[in-house]
Amino acid sequence: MALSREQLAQRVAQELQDGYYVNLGIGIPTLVANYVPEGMEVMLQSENGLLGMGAFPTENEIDADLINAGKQTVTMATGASVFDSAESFAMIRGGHVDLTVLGAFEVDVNGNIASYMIPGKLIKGMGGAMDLVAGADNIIVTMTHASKKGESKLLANCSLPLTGKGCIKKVLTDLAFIEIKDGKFHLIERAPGVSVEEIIKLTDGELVVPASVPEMKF
Amino acid sequence: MALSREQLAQRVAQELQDGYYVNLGIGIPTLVANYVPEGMEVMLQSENGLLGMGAFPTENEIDADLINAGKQTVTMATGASVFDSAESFAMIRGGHVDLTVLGAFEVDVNGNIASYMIPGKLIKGMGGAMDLVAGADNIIVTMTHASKKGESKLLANCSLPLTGKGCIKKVLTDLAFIEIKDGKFHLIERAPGVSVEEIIKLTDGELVVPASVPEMKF
Amino acid sequence: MAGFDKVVSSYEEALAGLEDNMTVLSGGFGLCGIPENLIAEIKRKQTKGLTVVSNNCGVDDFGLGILLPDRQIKKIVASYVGENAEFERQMMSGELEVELTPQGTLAEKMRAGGAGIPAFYTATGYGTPVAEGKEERNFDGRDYILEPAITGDFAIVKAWKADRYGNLVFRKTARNFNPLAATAGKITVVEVEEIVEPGSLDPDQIHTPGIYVNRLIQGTFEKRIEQRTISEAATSEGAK
Amino acid sequence: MAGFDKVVSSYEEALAGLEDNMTVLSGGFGLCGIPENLIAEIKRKQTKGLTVVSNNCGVDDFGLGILLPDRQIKKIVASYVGENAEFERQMMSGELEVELTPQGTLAEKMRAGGAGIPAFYTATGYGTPVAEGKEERNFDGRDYILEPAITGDFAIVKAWKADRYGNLVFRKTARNFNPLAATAGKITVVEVEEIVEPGSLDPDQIHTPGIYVNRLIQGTFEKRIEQRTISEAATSEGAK
Repeated sequence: MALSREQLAQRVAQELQDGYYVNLGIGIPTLVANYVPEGMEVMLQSENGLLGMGAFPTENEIDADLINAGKQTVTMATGASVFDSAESFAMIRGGHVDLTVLGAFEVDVNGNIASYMIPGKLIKGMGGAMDLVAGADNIIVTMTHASKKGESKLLANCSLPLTGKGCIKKVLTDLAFIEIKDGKFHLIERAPGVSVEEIIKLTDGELVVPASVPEMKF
Repeated sequence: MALSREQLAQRVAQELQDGYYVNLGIGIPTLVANYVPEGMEVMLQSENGLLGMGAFPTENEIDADLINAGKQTVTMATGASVFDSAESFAMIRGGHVDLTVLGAFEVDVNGNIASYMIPGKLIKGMGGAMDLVAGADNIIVTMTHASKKGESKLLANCSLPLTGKGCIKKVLTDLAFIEIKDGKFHLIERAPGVSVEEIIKLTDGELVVPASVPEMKF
Repeated sequence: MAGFDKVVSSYEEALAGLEDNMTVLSGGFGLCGIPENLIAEIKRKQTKGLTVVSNNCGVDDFGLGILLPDRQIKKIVASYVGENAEFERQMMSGELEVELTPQGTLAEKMRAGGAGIPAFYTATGYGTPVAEGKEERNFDGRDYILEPAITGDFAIVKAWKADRYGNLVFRKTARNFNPLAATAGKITVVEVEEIVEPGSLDPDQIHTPGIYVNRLIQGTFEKRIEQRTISEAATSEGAK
Repeated sequence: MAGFDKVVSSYEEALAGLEDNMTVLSGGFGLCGIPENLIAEIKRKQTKGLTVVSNNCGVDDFGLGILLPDRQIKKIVASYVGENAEFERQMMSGELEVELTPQGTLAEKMRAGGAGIPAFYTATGYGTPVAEGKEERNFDGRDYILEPAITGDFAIVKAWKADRYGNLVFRKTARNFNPLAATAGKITVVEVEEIVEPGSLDPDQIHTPGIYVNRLIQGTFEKRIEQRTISEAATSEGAK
């Protein structure tokens, strides 16, 4: 069965390591914070200028001067620091963030990602996404494997305007965990109960399938 | 008579305006701080990272963590701020300092300045001088008009390696106040008791001399 | 103290000299840390044809969004513009020119503008629509694009505290683009919640030195919250 | 707290992995704010063939100067090197390679290195020996040169206070190049006067966020003064 939003977040959380500085995009990536393994600590970077983002505030704690990159009111964790936007992106562009998790519309076999614009329909802007994909070595893209109409989002070539070129190596969809290398998708894990055939059917770009594909464990 | 070091500083101080942020180089420029006109305030920038340099400290105030660009112990004036070296030179390079005063070995009619190296003899480095001359619109160079051997330091072409190209418009020597424009020196004022003839004799680069050259007033 | 006293007595005086077709850099991220009263003054003045550089363009009735109905903005340079119906209408109809710029590149362009750096290379945007018309260059096996600096005729900035000399301290994530805009305006105008006497702020803890600030005014702020998000723990605690 | 606790227990551990022929970035201006114990540890280790990037190279018997007698430094990138007899001897004899770099360019190169900017343009040094071999380019009628970023295998940094997570606060002009070096080292090692618990430092007042810091150690410091300059008023007061 396809992973739920919570399961996607849970599976991403398995990639965390103790002491990681992590930037989580809006949507599913944000949920990853709820599944940090016991005894492990990670520090969340919010690109509007906060390292050490805490939980949402109580009514009494709400502070208009303290928001995250999704413009939600937040709090600060112990040991947090605040800085301006140039410093925040120096951190991101300079490769200091250990893991970046963000959503996408499409990803292709060359590691290209499209996530910010659907011409004629949605032109809200890239925000920090282009900096995040260009700056990070370790990125996980989370998205549904295919559209509601059954059109694959894992393509031979992205059809939408790119957010970044050749920068994605890991994609977690509701059906599979996939790595990108040598111009091909590589199937690493499948969602529990999802068949390899179904994944192949819904993957447009060339997909390398090993003899045995383990199910994800939660 | 040729100006003393103190008179040079005094004459430079006449160029100050209330509210000026000023960077003073090592040597004679440093003395300018002693002649800020009554009722006027200027704030001194020290390129190692201090805006609002104060007087030298008393024995009790000495602090190894508080020095100026000449590595002398200093204090902070009221309203001072401290910053890192990148910020300090962002300020300088970005043209935010109102007046820069520094010494030189040679200046020429094209506004070139040589101040940091005598090949084979003196190779201490340029420190912040190249940034200062490139970043400031308003620079006054202070130096003796000629060497002890009587060789002019105001040349058609600098002979020493340059600190900056085409960036000097005002030179105050012990004999004259000179402006540089259109590839020529222009004699603006002469030191009290110094004849125009003497200045002409000791100026190698082309010098424009108006009909009447006023004496400096102190 | 006259020479360094940057305090002006009215918003009119704060934005004196702002004219049609000028470029204005604005601090703020979403509605957080925006110079809300300076924006309101621009509306009052009815200055037109502005090029505005700001990460976002406010919402329909707050922040830079209030300059849209009277068509005061000709062009906006921003990274994210998705919270505003009138904005979308003007953009789609071509009445408003929009230059989408990655957030980090936008911040760095302002910093470069203030720091006398005319252009820098970044990998951000390489191979994307952002790279169109820009020089591409490879350093050590990686591809980058050349991004020019941004400066403005005016910068409008919101800080928390300032001394009369214009030394600024920002509060929490209301800092964002404000210190960068402050460096890159020919005339930098700052509004703050509190003005203190010079010497009251720790010199080691000043975020923006007064050298960047031309005019300073104390205001009162609505500080509207865009996404009021409360923790579940809090809600259950609240229900106790 | 283990994951973010950067504290190590010895200087040996602090510089573990530093090997011959590596590049080391050092904070400090003159003898102010230099990582004096980390430098002493490099001398003790006898690491050789180093490329050192630092505004200055200390004096004969203090700071980076102590690495000269045993020829531990192969090359130095600095803006001013005039306080050191052994330095001058090695430079003149060609034993030591010296790359003189303008102070502001040096600071910006380190910042760029930490910020993922491979190169930037600056007017500083145009038309001077610094421009030799560098690309020249005109923007808006002014000439600039292209300067590449600097990064190091190690950065050695002196801060005033830190929390265990490596959030740093600097004191007065001992800040100088330290925050810049901190961003540009593959491994950044920081020595401080005091280590406090996370949460003790105001998040708005941290100069260097802990993300840049790999190892942290508390030391004691001589803090030698290069130019002990006393005010005349003080001298006369002292004579009272």
